[in-house]
Amino acid sequence: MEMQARVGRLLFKNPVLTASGTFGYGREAAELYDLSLLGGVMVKGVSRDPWPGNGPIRIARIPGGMLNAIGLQNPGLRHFLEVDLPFLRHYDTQVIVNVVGHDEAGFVDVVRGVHGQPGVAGIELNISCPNVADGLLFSQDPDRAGRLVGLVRQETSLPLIVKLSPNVTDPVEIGAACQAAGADALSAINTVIGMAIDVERRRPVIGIGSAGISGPALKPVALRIVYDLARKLDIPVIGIGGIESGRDALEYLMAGARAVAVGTAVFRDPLAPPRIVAELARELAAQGFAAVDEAWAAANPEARRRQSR
Amino acid sequence: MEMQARVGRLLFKNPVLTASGTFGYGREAAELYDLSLLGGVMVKGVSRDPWPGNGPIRIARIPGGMLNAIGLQNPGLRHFLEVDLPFLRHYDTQVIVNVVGHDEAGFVDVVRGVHGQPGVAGIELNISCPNVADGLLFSQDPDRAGRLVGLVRQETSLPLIVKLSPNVTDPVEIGAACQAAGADALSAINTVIGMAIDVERRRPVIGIGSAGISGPALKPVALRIVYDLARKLDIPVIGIGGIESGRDALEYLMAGARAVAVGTAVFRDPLAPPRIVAELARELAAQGFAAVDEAWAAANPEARRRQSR
Amino acid sequence: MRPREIRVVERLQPAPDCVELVCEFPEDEGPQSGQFYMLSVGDGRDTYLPRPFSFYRVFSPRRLSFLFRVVGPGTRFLAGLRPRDRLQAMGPLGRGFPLPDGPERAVLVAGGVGVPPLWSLARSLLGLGCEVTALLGARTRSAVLGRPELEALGIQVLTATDDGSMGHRGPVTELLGGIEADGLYACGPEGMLRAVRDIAAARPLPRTYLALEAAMACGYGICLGCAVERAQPDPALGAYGTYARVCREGPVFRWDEVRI
Amino acid sequence: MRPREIRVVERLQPAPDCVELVCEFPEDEGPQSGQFYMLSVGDGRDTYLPRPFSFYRVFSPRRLSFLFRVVGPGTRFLAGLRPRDRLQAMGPLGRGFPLPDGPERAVLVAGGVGVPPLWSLARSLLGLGCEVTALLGARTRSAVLGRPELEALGIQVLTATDDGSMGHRGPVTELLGGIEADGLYACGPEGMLRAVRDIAAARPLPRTYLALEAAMACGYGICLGCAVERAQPDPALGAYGTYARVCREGPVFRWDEVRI
Ligand SMILES: Cc1cc2nc3c(=O)[nH]c(=O)nc-3n(C[C@H](O)[C@H](O)[C@H](O)COP(=O)(O)OP(=O)(O)OC[C@H]3O[C@@H](n4cnc5c(N)ncnc54)[C@H](O)[C@@H]3O)c2cc1C
Ligand SMILES: Cc1cc2nc3c(=O)[nH]c(=O)nc-3n(C[C@H](O)[C@H](O)[C@H](O)COP(=O)(O)OP(=O)(O)OC[C@H]3O[C@@H](n4cnc5c(N)ncnc54)[C@H](O)[C@@H]3O)c2cc1C
Ligand SMILES: Cc1cc2nc3c(=O)[nH]c(=O)nc-3n(C[C@H](O)[C@H](O)[C@H](O)COP(=O)(O)O)c2cc1C
Ligand SMILES: Cc1cc2nc3c(=O)[nH]c(=O)nc-3n(C[C@H](O)[C@H](O)[C@H](O)COP(=O)(O)O)c2cc1C
Ligand code: FES
Ligand code: FES
Repeated sequence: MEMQARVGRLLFKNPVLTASGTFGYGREAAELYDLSLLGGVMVKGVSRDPWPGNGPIRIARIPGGMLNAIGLQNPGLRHFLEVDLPFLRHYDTQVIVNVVGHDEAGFVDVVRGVHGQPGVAGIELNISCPNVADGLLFSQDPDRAGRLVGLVRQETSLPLIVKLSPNVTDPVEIGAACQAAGADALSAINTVIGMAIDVERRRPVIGIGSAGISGPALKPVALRIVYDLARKLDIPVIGIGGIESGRDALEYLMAGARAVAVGTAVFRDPLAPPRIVAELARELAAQGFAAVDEAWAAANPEARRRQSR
Repeated sequence: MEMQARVGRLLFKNPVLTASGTFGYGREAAELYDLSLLGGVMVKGVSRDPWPGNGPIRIARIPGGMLNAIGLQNPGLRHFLEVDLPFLRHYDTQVIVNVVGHDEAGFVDVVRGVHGQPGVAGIELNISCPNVADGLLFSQDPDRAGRLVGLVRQETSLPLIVKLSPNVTDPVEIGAACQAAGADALSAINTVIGMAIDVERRRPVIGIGSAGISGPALKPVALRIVYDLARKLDIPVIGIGGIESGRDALEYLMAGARAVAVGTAVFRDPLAPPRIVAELARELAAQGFAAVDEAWAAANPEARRRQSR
Repeated sequence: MRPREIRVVERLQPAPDCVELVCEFPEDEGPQSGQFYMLSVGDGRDTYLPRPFSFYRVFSPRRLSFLFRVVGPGTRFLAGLRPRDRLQAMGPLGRGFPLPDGPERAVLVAGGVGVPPLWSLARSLLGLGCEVTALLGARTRSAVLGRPELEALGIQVLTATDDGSMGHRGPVTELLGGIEADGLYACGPEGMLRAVRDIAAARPLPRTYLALEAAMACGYGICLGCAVERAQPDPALGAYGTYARVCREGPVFRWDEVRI
Repeated sequence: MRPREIRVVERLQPAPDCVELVCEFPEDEGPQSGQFYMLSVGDGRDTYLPRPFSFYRVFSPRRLSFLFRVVGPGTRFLAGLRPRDRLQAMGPLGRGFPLPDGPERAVLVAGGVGVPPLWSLARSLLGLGCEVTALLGARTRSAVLGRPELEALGIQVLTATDDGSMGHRGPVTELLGGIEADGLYACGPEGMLRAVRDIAAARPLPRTYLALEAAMACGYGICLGCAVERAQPDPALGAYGTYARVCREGPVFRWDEVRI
């Protein structure tokens, strides 16, 4: 099976990545399996300065998934460059740095700091975290999204992926603005905003109130957004949301994703990412494909037509 | 237990209604239990002319729920007035007529036809169906939503409920526009757009491609929207989404809903609505409440503060 | 139609991936052949909705069985049930096979797991003095379902398999070539039903009935999920009449009532 | 730490709503008292995430047990397991109780289902020559867990119940009043842990350790879901150091390391 996956300028040995925030910076997963088995890794969001994250409770269980409101707790750019990136360089996998900021300068500073560092394959701009104040600012308005991408674009020639929010009226409009401003690829999706109520304590379960939904419950939402992005835009998409099997990954490829990232599933099965690589190879064969590329948009005729033009 | 629930001018004997489209016009449910047990019923969307609905496949199973793309198949206003409404008049429950249209005139004509008919307690404007062309037109733009509500408002003094879509950047903005235009209440939420892929057939499972997500998977999305509407606006809200137990209903009341409607759960348990009425009474007692009113917004301090002003 | 709890009393395994659950109902049941029940299939992530199943054999007024192949989470759950386990059943639902007014030459055609609604039909037809023949089709020998059970009723059973490992090699509908029939009753995959419909049109054989399947959420008529296109919409219904509900107007339709 | 399949070999029911599952691990385990495992709890709608459980008794290097009260869907699933059933276990996880350098007077305090991490701790402390006393608190007599199991180790066990139906009437921490201790090891509800912390501060009793709980998604440090506020953040970490992970830096903390 030809497992190579191309996402614009990015070439992955297979189309299975780990999603940001469910992999840390790789240290814990590396205790469990060889990270070189993965197509790529998207690290936990990195901000210029260390961020504390939100107070507890940060997590709740919901039907078919979970809520999280971590609030992007992270040790900051310097720690990432000095401690985490050197660790990840030991592995033969593509490292995508997930970047967060409270404002444009915050994003730009991290991108500047990451640019030119050996071992960084690309950047993912997280403009879609629902769990920090202003976290969705740049993902809900095409002009602001485009402006931010444009600013970042000036700072780096690295492949630039923009992570979209499902909490918008029209994700395609935002995606188009990112593309126009110079993004190389889109990743879809970040979490949907949700809430759980603790009846006994008479308050939301999550400390800050609302939080992001992830896990299998998210898959239908994400599949539809990936499908729409692929059929309406000419920019490669990385599919994210509720992927827990090779079959799920194949559904995303068929919907129009060029690669996928595995998130919440690693909480249920820490070995999920390498398992999904193996399962996907079998699923592709079972459906008569000889290469990942062949499955692309197999269920999305408009996307295929668009590409063949 | 004092079960009465007030939603603006509407008074329900208890806060449990059936959601639109999962109850037909009551005939099938009436074979199973006495509809007079219900606080109210929201009937399947009624359009001016009969609508065919979408071609198959209209339904798919997803984690924690289902997808549907019925496309508002319904026999039209005349059939409703001549056949369905007379049937419902036999029961001591509040009948809310769910109204749909392709354009403003379509909505207005149905409201005109329904106004003044005995046995209609209120109108629910379904501006949020994701499964017909233009179905979301009026729910994704505050100006259009407000205009439509204003036009309809001129036609009827009946309590007017507007059903909101979760497929927007800011549901509160739309809700505020509806309130300003004269809506008496909001119902939240209609389905979230989603998709399932059939790997073997290499196409979306649903005939028209995307469809609406309902069931338990929707509950966290809906709870958060209800919570936000209740804390930011001064208009009563009916909570809808994944309710399948008295406990779920109580969560909605605590989040800030004045009443709830039960949808997809009736597919799993046809007796769910009357069961939930009974369960809710027990849950309220277990949490130390003596009346439905007391539980209102118990988990939403901002909403309570707003009301006490 | 009503929901109630039923109890598994016996679990049979007529083929490697097929299970027959004999269930005890709380009261006497008298479903029509071709009617079905919505069975609860657990509390799992992918089993929120109940699943439709025709009843299969009738052992007593309170004892019916269900026969199914394990194809997904719902049937996997059912296959894991054991005697004394309980489940919810809503039914009987839909419109079954209409019986002829008097004796006729009746031919039943089943493909795949199509035999369930036909077993009790065969019994009823025999009771009316009909001459009954059953044609069973499957991929391969081990997948042919219901043969001994139908033969036990004393009717003629012919088989067809794709690989020729049992009976005729080829589609089961090819067996119809040499058979005289007044009434034709079919249940199976869509392709097979289409072939039966074409034969009904060509002979013509007006008393041909097809038991359809469709994705279902409720099974009792309120979700409108199980649409099938009507061949001749009722003009009184306008555009509303474009589709019929498989769960309520069906699952059994006369061959010319629907477009499949 | 690694994920693997374990097998239930025995199911005990020490109290009406409590179950102890004795499990066989594929290889020798040597967890520290206070460490825990993430156990898979089925494939249900509300059981996507695994649930954290301390190991309880150690019967052999491959045979550990888990003790829990049924409080929700996860524990309901576990309570339904029977000998020979399999489940996934990820662990051992976290940092357990630090042992003293030599013999000491050790007092263990458990509230509710707090006894699991303390049973093996008692054994280890006895091995070091410590004098071990266990204080068990619960709502009522039937909810007192672990008494015979701890007594079987040969240590003194005192009890306290809210309703006075067994031992002292009142909070278990009131028993600490009359007891001399060099080391204090506590596991139980938040209110109890706070009371223990206050006693540690007042006496003072520096060797006081608390086993915390927190909502967890992963249990192995990658989700950052299990935050607890640090009392003295490491200045080198900046704002990042505001919170510690209960699953990685804990679940056992010295009383003055965290704000609870
Ligand atoms: C009126 C009626 C009566 C039925 N009677 C029987 C019966 O007696 N015995 C029996 O074995 N089955 C019967 N079925 C089909 C049965 O309902 C499905 O096999 C079952 O719902 C599958 O559930 P699952 O969760 O195991 O699989 P799912 O995960 O739902 O489906 C597994 C696979 O089967 C396919 N599939 C699912 N449902 C159907 C369908 N309706 N038609 C074709 N392919 C489908 C899916 O596309 C998928 O590939 C009947 C269906 C209807 C509508
Ligand atoms: C490190 C660690 C070790 C643990 N060891 C044990 C053990 O040995 N034995 C044992 O019985 N339990 C233990 N727990 C708690 C156990 O994980 C929870 O009881 C379990 O997750 C509940 O799952 P559930 O699906 O049954 O209930 P849920 O539906 O998840 O919860 C049911 C009720 O319990 C409450 N609840 C859930 N989790 C917690 C929690 N962590 N703290 C307080 N209340 C909670 C919820 O608010 C809810 O009201 C431990 C927890 C941690 C973090
Ligand atoms: C605990 C947790 C932390 C997350 N942190 C980040 C993050 O730092 N940056 C980011 O872009 N996405 C973050 N996400 C979102 C995931 O990367 C992913 O988009 C989302 O969870 C959907 O995928 P899943 O259903 O496979 O988890 C986080 C998700 C979870 C559950
Ligand atoms: C099969 C089906 C048909 C529906 N039809 C309508 C409709 O006609 N009008 C409407 O306003 N909402 C309709 N809805 C949306 C429901 O009323 C409800 O808002 C939604 O399903 C969420 O609630 P639930 O999770 O309890 O089902 C429909 C939902 C389903 C599942
Ligand atoms: S399955 Fe719901 S109407 Fe037929
Ligand atoms: S539970 Fe995930 S970091 Fe602790």
